[in-house]
Amino acid sequence: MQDIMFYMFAALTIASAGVMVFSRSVIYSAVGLLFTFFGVAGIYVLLAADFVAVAQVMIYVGGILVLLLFGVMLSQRVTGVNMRTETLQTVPAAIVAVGVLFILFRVISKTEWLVKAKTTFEPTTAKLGTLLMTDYLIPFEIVSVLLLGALIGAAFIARKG
Amino acid sequence: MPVLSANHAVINALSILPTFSETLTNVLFMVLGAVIITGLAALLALVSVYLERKVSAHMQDRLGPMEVNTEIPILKNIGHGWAQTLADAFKLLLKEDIVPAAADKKLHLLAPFIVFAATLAAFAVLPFGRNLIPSDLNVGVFYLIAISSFVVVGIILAGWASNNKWSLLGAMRSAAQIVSFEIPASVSVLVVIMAVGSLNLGEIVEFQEGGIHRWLIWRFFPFNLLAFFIFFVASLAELNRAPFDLPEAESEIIAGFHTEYSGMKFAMFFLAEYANMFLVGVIISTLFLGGWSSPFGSFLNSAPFQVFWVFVKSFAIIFVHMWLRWTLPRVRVDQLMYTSWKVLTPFAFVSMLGVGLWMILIQ
Amino acid sequence: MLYNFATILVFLVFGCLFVGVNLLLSRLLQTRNPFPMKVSTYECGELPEGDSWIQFNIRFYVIALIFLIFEVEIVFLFPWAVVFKHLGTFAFVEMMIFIAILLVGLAYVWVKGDLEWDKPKQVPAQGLLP
Amino acid sequence: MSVGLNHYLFLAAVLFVLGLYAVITKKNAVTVLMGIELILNAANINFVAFSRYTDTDMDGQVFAIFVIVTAAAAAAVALAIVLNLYERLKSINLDEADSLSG
Amino acid sequence: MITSAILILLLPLVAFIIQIFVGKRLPRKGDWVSTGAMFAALALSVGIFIDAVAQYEPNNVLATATWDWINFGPVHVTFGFLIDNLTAFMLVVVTLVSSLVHLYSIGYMHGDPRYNRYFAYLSLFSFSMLGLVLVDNLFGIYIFWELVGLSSYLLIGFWFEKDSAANASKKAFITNRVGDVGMFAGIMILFSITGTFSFNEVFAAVADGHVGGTLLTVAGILLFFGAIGKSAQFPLHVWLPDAMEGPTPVSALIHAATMVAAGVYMVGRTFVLYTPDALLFIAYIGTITAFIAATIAIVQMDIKRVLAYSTISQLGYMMVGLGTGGYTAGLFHLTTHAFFKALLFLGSGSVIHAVHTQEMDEMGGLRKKMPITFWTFLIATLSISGVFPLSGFWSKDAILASALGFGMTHPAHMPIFVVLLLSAGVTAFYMFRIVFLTFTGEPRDKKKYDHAHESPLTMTIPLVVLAVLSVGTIWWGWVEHMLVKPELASYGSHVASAVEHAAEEHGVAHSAHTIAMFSSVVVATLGILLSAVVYFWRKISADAWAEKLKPIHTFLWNKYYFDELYAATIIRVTLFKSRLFAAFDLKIIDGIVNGTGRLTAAFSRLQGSIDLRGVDGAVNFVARFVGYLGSQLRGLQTGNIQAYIMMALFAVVLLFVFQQF
Repeated sequence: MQDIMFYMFAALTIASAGVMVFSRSVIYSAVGLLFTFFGVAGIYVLLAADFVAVAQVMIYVGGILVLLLFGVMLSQRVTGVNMRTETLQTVPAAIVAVGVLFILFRVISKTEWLVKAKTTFEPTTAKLGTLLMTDYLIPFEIVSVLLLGALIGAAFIARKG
Repeated sequence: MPVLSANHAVINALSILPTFSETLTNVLFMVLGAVIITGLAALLALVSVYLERKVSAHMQDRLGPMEVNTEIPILKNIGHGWAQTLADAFKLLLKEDIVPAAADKKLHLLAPFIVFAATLAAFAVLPFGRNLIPSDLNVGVFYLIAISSFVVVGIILAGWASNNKWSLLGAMRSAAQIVSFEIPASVSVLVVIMAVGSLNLGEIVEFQEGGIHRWLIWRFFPFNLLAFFIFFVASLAELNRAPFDLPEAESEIIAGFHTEYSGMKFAMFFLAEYANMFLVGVIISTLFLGGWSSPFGSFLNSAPFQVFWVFVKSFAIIFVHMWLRWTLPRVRVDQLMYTSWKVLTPFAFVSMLGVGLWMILIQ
Repeated sequence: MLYNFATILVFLVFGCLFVGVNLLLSRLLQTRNPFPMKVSTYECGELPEGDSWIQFNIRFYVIALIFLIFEVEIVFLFPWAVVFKHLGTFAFVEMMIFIAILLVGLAYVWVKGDLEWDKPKQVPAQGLLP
Repeated sequence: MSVGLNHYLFLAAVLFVLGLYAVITKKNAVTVLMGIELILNAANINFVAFSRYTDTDMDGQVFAIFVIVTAAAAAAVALAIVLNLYERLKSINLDEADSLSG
Repeated sequence: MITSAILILLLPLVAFIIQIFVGKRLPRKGDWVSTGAMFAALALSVGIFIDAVAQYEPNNVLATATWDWINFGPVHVTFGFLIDNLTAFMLVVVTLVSSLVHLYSIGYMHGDPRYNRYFAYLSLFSFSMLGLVLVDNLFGIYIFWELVGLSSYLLIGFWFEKDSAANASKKAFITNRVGDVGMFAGIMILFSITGTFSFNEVFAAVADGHVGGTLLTVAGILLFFGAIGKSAQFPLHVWLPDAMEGPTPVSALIHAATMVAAGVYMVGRTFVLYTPDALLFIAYIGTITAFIAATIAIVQMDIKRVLAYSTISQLGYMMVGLGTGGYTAGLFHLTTHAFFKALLFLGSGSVIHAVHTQEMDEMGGLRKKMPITFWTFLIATLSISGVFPLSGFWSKDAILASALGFGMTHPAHMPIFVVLLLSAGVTAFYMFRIVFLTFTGEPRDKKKYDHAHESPLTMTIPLVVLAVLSVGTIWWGWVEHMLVKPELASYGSHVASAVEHAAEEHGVAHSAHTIAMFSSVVVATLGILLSAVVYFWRKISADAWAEKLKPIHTFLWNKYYFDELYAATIIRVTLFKSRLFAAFDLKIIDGIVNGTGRLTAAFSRLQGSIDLRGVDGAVNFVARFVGYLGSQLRGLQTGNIQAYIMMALFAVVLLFVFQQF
């Protein structure tokens, strides 16, 4: 049952990623991205990372995608639907992409991973909470500073523009 | 997983059906749950539409829809135009679905799907009774907030797909409104979570069982109440209702993002909106008003009554929503933003701080 | 835990199903008479003029930006809130620092006036904001 | 064949390459940003997959969260820059934004 | 004792310094300074001599003093004084003759433009001579040896405006140097073996056999080379006759009494070093020199040259004395010879002063004009010819006795005695020839004869004093007792032959002594008679015999053609070598230099061209290449970010592909 779910979500993700990459219009890419994020969230669920899945949905779909859509809206002069995004040097890019893909596949298949699979599905939120507060305290505080920086920076740039 | 075993036991007990393998029963039960909830959602939406028109009418000292009735004997004598919304539904079913030429056909079609699906997905987590939680998700509350962001995306897509600058502007405005009110809502929810110590809605309700005094609204006296109030206002804004119904305010930009929608797609948006209203009602009752726990402690606390209490509380909240719609004047956009960022958010953080300190000091 | 997510997925599917069935039903039953006038974009009755896009005020983007940053903050708050009971005051202080830093951001944005939402100046459709 | 670690890694690899392709070919800055988000997601899948399939308990997931957060911050700033770029060049096609001068 | 020795040494030095720097401004140009210093030194020396005589011990060491002079690493060179009987004798001889010469020069050099410098040189010479005598180590001797050579060079070439004087001084100095090289080699051999210079240590080393037989002989012979050079022995005697160019008192002091005696003194001081073969060598050289010099003296007309040759001959005698083991005889002859030869020179000086010419055929009959000079001159001549009561007889007789003794013990060496006897006779002959030619007979040059007058007192007093000393017969006993041959017994085995040689000789001495005495008297009288016959009574005419023995006469007249021989051999060879070197230098070295010059020029031109075309070419090429490369690469920098990512990824893929293979 679980495998079926994996293949389903994998197909969904890859299909939507394909839509995003190969679509002409930016909005279609955005929709593609939406379903990709949803697919990836599904994958996290299958990997028993429930908090991360929901966080993914919340931040990526609720936050970044909205932002991207806003960005698109604000930066499109061309009317309505036909917002073409031209592409350049597709052929060489395709070759290189396939090459990199080939490399990754070789690497993945070649190396033996220290696999010690877990079978149970426990809720992760509590553990994450404690971990964040103890082991990862410093990155936690640094992230706050990072966010502050990003906020001030982006606000400043947006306002200046 | 308590629910699972319970369902299993119930079915086997009924031995209506031959004993199925474990997974099949689960799937069967899930589908059953889903069907019930979807039907419930649709029904509730219609009821609340009817209720809305009746309440607003009576508030304005008029009768509201009275005429529409059926020939069916029992139902006939209910009177008061109870079938009005049913008639509307059928009307919309038959209405022509006009899709503007310049619109982006696919997105125009996709938008209602996303909105409604997201709203319905939220229903999966709502606790109607001790064992009547369709999906007893451990990260329940967090999931609810995440799902609301799906709606935002749907709205933006709807606005964009109809290729009408007014609808796009309306969509952007409503998106901005929902987005900016989501922060105070989330923070106030956080206050509750801090008190309860778990994201699972079932546990939140169990935390509040045992009489009205244990309801979260009264505990940690001022702060939870403040959180309740902030959440209530924020949810109003997220529903684009009442004082904050700027996007599809008649006097403003036509019908907001679903101006270009007609027929069944418009019905879907309308349905999603009222389902959302009911959803918010249940959430507020779960978080602050003790969910399925009866106000009288253990009395009237059996299974059917739990569902009863959930509906009573949520309809009470819906009533207040409606009530506010016809009392408070519409809010200007900048006032809207002001309330969200400069009033609700700070107070939400204050309440969080308060609860935190309260719990630290008491412990 | 997987079961719950499965139910959610089923709900999503049924949501789409419900919408799909209804739309299909309406498509079958509705009368179709699309003529240009009907399908033109709705401009409160007047003829639609100018393209459907108008230059948006940057304000929308800033709002989305602030929303994103605070949403991320909330994502971090949730696990903390969950284990708040079991953590000592030290965790509480840490979180307060975290929130304080981000409130500084809010204060900055507030002071800089990005939150005000002044009425967009009436600018002809084609014109660009200075 | 039960779904092992390699499946997730393959998926991540495909996503990564798609993202890469988008970043390289798309002229529209926003699409490039989307491509970057895709790449980051691919990385995240790897993180969570490793956290699940190897004995590092929760580190992978914590890291994934941090990646998500940083991606958010990055996207915010990037988009601000894109808008600024748009303000200046009246178009956000990356190939037109090739002059370093002010 | 030592302080007086130091004073003796320093007085002349101080006088020299004063004379050199402030001589001109002193009253009487400072001649009294050096003369006074000399007389003071004389007094001190006589004091030391009296001490020596008072103790009357054979070979006893009166006093020694050593100071550390050079010590670097293992080498410890000490410097000091050694005063024993031999030194006392020499001190007295040197200081006495020197002060008399000073006195004499006041008169003789009167009016000379460089009057003060003359006295300065005299003081320098006295200082170096005294130093040579006092010093206790070989290196010291060598140093003073050179100083003496230097001062003789200065004094010979005193009238340097005369070419003959300048040449003579150079000739003297060079011949001396040739001898000194040999001496230096000898010293260094000894030093290299024994590691020290001072006499007693070297003698001790020799005694206990450190020094090998042949090596010691070679060292001895080499040391003797120095003596040959300095004392004008056989091969290197040519410089002494020419040295007569210097002023007569100089000749008297240096070329009669002191400097030439230095060689003999040195041999005497280092007598123990000489192995029998070395002694034999010395003896033979001595005899040859004596015979040659004597024969040449016969034909010489210049009075000073005759005296010079007679000195060479007498030195030969001394060497034979030492060589044949007559240690005391040789040294005694040295002292006696110092006195009468000084007298002869000064006498001839006063004659020259009077007639202003050195040629004897322009003199004659001066007896009446210069009675004092004549009588003193006659006494000296008697003494040198070995007439009975005079000192000359005793010393010459002792030498002849030792030569005969040696001849008896080693019959093979009998000719030494015979030749010696013959030359003694010849000596008597030419000495009286001088007397007759100058003082008796008719004056050949009227004008000079009239002009001739007796020398002033300052010149005649020294003559008288010297005359008295020449007579002094009573010394022989002292000398014999005081200067006993150093105990040969202390020698090691290798000198055994010398030891037994002495014993024998002792036994034979008496018989040899008497025979020698008798034969010498006979020979002397014969010589005198022959000379009188030829020159006084003019029975036989000198010229006739000269005609008869033409070849012999011209041979003798030309001084055995030694000068010509040397000229022919050494000088021409040297000249030839110099010409060779010059040519070599000119052609080859200059050639090389010019060649390298031209080569460098050519090389630089080549290098220039390389630099111009090669390096500049390369640099320009590199610049152009880089420019071209740059322009090509500019294409890549499109500014398009995606192109960059593309390239980067392409590189990654390539890298991976290569990594596979």
